[in-house]
Amino acid sequence: QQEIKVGVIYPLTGSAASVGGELRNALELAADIINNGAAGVPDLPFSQGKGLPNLKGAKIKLVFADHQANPQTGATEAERLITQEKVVAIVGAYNSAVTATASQVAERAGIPFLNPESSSASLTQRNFKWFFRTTPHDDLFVHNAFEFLSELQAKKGIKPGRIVTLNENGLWGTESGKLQAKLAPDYKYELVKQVSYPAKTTQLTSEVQALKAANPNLVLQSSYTADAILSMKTYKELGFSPDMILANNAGFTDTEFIKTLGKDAEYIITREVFALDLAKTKPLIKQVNDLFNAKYKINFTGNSSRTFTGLMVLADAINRAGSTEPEAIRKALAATNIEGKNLIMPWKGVKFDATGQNTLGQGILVQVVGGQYNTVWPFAMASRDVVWPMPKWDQRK
Amino acid sequence: MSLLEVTGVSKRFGGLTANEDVTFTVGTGQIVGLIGPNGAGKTTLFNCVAGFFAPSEGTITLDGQRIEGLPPERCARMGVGRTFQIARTFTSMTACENVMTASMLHERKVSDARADAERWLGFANLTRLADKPAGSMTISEQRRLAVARALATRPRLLLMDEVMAGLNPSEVKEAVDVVLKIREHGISCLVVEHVLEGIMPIADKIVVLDRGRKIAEGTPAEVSSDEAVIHAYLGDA
Amino acid sequence: MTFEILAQTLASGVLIGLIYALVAIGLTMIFGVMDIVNFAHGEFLMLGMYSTFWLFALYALDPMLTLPLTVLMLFAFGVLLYKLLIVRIINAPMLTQIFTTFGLMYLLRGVAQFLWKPDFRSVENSAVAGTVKVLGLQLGQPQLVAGVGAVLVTAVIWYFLNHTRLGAALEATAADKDAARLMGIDSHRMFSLAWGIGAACAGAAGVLLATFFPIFPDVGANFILLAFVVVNLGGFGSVTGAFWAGILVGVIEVMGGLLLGPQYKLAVVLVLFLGVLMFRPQGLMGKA
Amino acid sequence: MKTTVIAAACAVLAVGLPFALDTSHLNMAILVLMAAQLGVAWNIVGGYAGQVSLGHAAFYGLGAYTSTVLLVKFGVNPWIGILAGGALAAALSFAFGWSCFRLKGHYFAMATIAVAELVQIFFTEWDFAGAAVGLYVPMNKTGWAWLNFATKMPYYWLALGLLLVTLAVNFWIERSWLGYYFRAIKDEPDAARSIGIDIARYKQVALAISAFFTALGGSLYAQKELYIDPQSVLSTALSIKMALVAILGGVGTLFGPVVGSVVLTSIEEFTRILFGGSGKGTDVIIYAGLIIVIAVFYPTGIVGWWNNQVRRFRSRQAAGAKPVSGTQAAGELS
Amino acid sequence: MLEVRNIKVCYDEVLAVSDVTLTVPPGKIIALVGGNGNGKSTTLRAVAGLNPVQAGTITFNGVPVQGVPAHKRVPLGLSLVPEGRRLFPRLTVKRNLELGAYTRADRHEVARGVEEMFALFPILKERHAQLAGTMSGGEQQMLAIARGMMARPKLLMLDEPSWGIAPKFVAKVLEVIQQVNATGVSVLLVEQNLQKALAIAHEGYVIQTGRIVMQGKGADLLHDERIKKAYLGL
Ligand SMILES: Nc1ncnc2c1ncn2[C@@H]1O[C@H](COP(=O)(O)OP(=O)(O)OP(=O)(O)O)[C@@H](O)[C@H]1O
Ligand SMILES: Nc1ncnc2c1ncn2[C@@H]1O[C@H](COP(=O)(O)OP(=O)(O)OP(=O)(O)O)[C@@H](O)[C@H]1O
Ligand SMILES: [Mg+2]
Ligand SMILES: [Mg+2]
Repeated sequence: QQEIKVGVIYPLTGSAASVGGELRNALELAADIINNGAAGVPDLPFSQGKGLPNLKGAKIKLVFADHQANPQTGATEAERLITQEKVVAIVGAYNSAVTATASQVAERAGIPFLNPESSSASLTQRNFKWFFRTTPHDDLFVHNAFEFLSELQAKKGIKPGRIVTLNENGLWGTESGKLQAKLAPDYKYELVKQVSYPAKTTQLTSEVQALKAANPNLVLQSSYTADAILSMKTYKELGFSPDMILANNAGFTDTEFIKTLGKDAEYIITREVFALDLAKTKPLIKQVNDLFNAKYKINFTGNSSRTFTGLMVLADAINRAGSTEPEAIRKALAATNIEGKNLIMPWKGVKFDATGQNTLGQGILVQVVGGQYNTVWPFAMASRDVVWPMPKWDQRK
Repeated sequence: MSLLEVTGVSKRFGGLTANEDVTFTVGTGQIVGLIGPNGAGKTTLFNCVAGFFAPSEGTITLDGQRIEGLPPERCARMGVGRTFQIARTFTSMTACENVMTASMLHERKVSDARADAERWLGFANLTRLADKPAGSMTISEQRRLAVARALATRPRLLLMDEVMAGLNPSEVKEAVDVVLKIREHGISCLVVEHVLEGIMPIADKIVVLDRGRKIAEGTPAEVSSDEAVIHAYLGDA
Repeated sequence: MTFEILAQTLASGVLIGLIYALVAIGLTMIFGVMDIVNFAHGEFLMLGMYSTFWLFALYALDPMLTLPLTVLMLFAFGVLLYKLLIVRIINAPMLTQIFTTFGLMYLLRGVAQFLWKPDFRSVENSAVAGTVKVLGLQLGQPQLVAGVGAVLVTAVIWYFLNHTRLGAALEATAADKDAARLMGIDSHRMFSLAWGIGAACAGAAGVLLATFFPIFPDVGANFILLAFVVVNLGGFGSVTGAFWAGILVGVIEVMGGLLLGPQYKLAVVLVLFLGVLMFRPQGLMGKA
Repeated sequence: MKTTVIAAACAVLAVGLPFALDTSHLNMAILVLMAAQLGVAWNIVGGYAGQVSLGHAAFYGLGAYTSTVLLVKFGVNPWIGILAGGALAAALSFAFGWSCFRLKGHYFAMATIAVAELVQIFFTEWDFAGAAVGLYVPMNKTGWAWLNFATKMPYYWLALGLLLVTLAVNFWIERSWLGYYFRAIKDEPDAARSIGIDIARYKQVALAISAFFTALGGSLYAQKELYIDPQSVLSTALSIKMALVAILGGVGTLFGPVVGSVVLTSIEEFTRILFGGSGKGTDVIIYAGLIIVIAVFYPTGIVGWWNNQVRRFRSRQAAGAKPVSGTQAAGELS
Repeated sequence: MLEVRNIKVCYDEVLAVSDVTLTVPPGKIIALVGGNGNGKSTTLRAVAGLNPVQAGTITFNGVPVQGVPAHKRVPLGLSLVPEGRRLFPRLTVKRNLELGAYTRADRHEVARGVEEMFALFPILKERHAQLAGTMSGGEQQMLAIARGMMARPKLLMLDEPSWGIAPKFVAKVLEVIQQVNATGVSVLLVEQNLQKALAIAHEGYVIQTGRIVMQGKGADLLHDERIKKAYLGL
């Protein structure tokens, strides 16, 4: 029986190792389902059969590599996976900067590179032939945020007046901040201040003071875990209470976020790509999450669900290609057309455009209420109404 | 005109005056001894002449050119060589390489510098130690090496700070011979020394400092019979 | 910009500065006595934080209760580290020493990840939490306690160094260990003491930080650069220097961030640092 | 005799190696050469002149950014861009030296970190150069004219060539008056001044040469990996790695950094390949553990250790274990 | 009191002392003389414990001490004033003195000791608050000797105490040594000022290339023709 080697490059050590571990688990689950099937997930492709049917039941074998959040290491590992391990495709690499260099190696070697979760918009502006991204990118996410605000205004008559942005000053935060600045006027919102800070900071006092001085109604925030937690604590300490904090995923969806902050995490709204309460409209989510939870004692997050989906999409393409020839797989990927109902994501489906970007992806927004993430947008999928405005710190119980 | 003219030099460290209004000269080809009790300010004066300190007041000229306040490397280029009270040899180099480095002020080519260095090592009776790493030489060996190194910069004036300390009488004699040889080369010497057997017989002139001030100047014989000098320095023994 | 905001920012700057001071004091101790720059110092801090976390998570012991325990453990860890590793590089070139402590930094991070996973952790609901109003200023309780702790620790160490026989012996060892041995001072004991105290200081800072800062294997990286700046600015080896420089850096960082834009807050600190060194190459209170 | 044989063997190895390796191993060989080149460049100022810089990433990043910005924004050929980067880095080294050289020992080392961090902050905020988002080197123009290749082999020759040039410069420095001056400055700066060495100037010379070659390495990185951002070409971790390579092999020795690079890169790559996939941090533990072990057992670096062994062996042969003789008294005593 | 038997000392691979045997009887001044680099300092360092001995024994008051670390030899009564002074340059003069008495617990006694030293060397009293590192060479030497005596040793070893000292004080230093000796402290003296050293020494040893080649009463050695020729250049 044939084994199909798929290379996987993630940050398994270093500062992003925490995420890397989750992603690894998600991929292992996906591979396990593809290879050995799983009960109770009828909508999930490959869940019934064994292996890839068009390749005589060939099994997916994952070859993991650690890029330590270092772009050069990412490229080196890509090179090794391709020439040493002879992988037929690569999945990776979470950190956008590493995805940039590693996919460059795959491009030159002519090996498909499937990127399930890097959000830098620039990645699909390179006109690569072998690069495919299933997740929506920052551009879309920022659009989503403003669409949400417009709809909120149109449907519920809530209009946030003054908007400020707060973002970490790395690749991701900076790109998000810039897009927000660009789109705010398009949607006719007033952006009164932009504040950026280094993610490895020890305190956020001056940042919060600067925000406070701007007296905003709404904060658009892009932070990683440690700084997201720190920022919330500083908000409370300095009594900074805007009407809404609309965060951009990452730190705000880390498992530790609610756990650490407890009640202080309440009412935060954050962009997501995934939420467990979506299971109400899409049972597949719960079914697969149960499998995940049974195996690793953790729930899916936006990152792990996307990575899980990434491998599913790749497996689907390899299966349709009916071959392990890179060119055949690439063609199959380009022709991908998966329906939303077969995904655990709240997407309309997966279909790549000429740049390799999935055009059917979509973000959602969740709000923390009662210690849970509740989907609040798109309104069609919402499980709760938006709480607006956030109660002031001193008025909370 | 004298080679070195020190005129009215004072040097203060915060509240402490290490040199006060010191004036003397060193003629071409002269050996001048600079003596005085501990803490009299001899090393400080040295440092002023060699550019390591800028005097608080006064002027220093070498061959008519003002040198006070110039950085040490400029002083060295103008012809002031020196040794340190605590020998500061380049410990990662051999004795020969130490001297070569100094020779390079004039001989950029390594082979020429080596030949030059070997000459100076021979001059200071150090040929035997040429290939010994300076770091594993005794303190007194390092002092002699420092003399050879200073000579290799071809100074017109050589400042020697206590190079005879820690030598036994017969070694002092050797050292004295070296100093005389240096003078034969037309190099003037300003020598700080407590080992009077080493300096008194050869000095053309002795300058005595006490608490920063010059208290006497003259031939060795004059100085050693000077009341003030005996009282402050030589002791009544 | 209102007066209230400025005053509030200043207060926050002083409080975080005191934490920097506490981290830096440990670093400057080790440096002062041994001339070794401990790159792994941020990891001592990390160990202090984890110790607090586990005592809290497993036995529900409040950080303020476990402070003495953690400080002791870190002290022992510092001594052990000295005896096992540092003792072998005392006479090695400076570069080798840098290399070793650098390796140690990676090692401790790796071990922390191995043992405790790379996840972010935190101590929830400790006895000190929330904020208090002092003179009209809103101050985080944990930060306040941490600040007071930093002042106390600094005072104790300062007294120890300047007014005890052991302190003098430490300084003597620092100056010339062979000469110190000739005075009857056991230099190895002094060195282990320096490592012990250095690590203990970082441990204390770790405990205090754990009450309001997330805990993860790489957390030391957030603090180490600033700690180095503080040690330098204060003058390598000077405890009082580190104390004042810590506060100065904290204040400059938040004020600079507020006035020039937070993205430049590190830049402001670094420029100040380089500027000061230009006029005082030995740091504010270092000895030439 | 012996050295010629060794040199010939190395030459054959260097030329033959790429033909014997698959792409991935070839890539690793390139990494070794690139890291070695950086170590050799660092060694000029950090090893020979003893000015321990932990801020060399500033030069590396400046090289990478100069050639990339020129190429991306102005279409300038990278050959020119690389030289421009080198020149700019050498120019920056003057500001660097001006602000740091009056400091000694650890103060100097820390100040260099500060300067490099400032450069990193500058590029992180500089929108024209892509700020934190970074810059992509376009892949469309390939070939020697554009220093951009679809295969790895040309990068190997580039890295090898650059390393050889840097080594040649070091070789020349080591044997010229510059080398002696650098070592003098390292050992005893005051004494160096007393023999007429303008130490500020020569430290600066060392730094400028070192900065120039470090920048070339940075440009090569950009051309090879095709993407740069402040994090990957300007971080302090990178500065430290350059120093590590040299220290591990032996500071102030010609081939030390080369040996250091071979050892360090191999440890790094193999621990990661063998243990990195586990996600438990085992690779880091082993990597760090090995670094510590090497530091403790070879405090003067591998080449330094070897030189010591040779020296000891020779001196034992020469001296025949006779005691060293002090000054012989003029007369015989016993 | 001190018995050194056939000791051998190396620096790395270099043999510095190949065979030294000497005895310091209680209450005596013993001089160890020899040319540069012949192993005098190394011998003293070995006795003080700074250099390990490769072979031979060192017995102090009947106790073998060659395995005892340096800092534990001080309380036994061994004190070395090292070559090159080795002060603590960043500490004040007073603190340097106090550290000399580190092994003595009684603070009161220590304070008295300091006063005694001040009486002996008035310059130290005058400069008691100055940092030792900024004192002149000779001033530092006096401080070093005073510091060595602060430990109240039974055997005081001095490595070239007159080194860099003005003539007036050389006599003074030797006087001090004799005074100390008069209080019952034995002295092992390395000194280049041969005449003066041998004049005050009860007994002298001559060391050459790491071994003892002559031994005798101080005055006898001083008048020995070979010594005169070799070391005094007469
Ligand atoms: N950097 C300094 N700061 C403060 N005082 C100093 C400094 N350098 C020297 N002094 C003081 O200046 C005085 C003169 O010192 P100097 O070293 O010139 O004496 P010296 O004549 O060379 O004595 P010696 O013969 O003992 O070497 C001394 O009292 C010394 O303590
Ligand atoms: N640190 C060291 N490393 C290597 N060799 C050394 C070291 N110190 C001394 N030596 C060597 O040991 C031998 C004896 O040195 P020692 O210092 O005991 O001589 P000394 O008799 O005290 O001479 P001096 O009169 O110059 O002080 C010398 O040959 C010297 O080169
Ligand atoms: Mg002097
Ligand atoms: Mg000696």
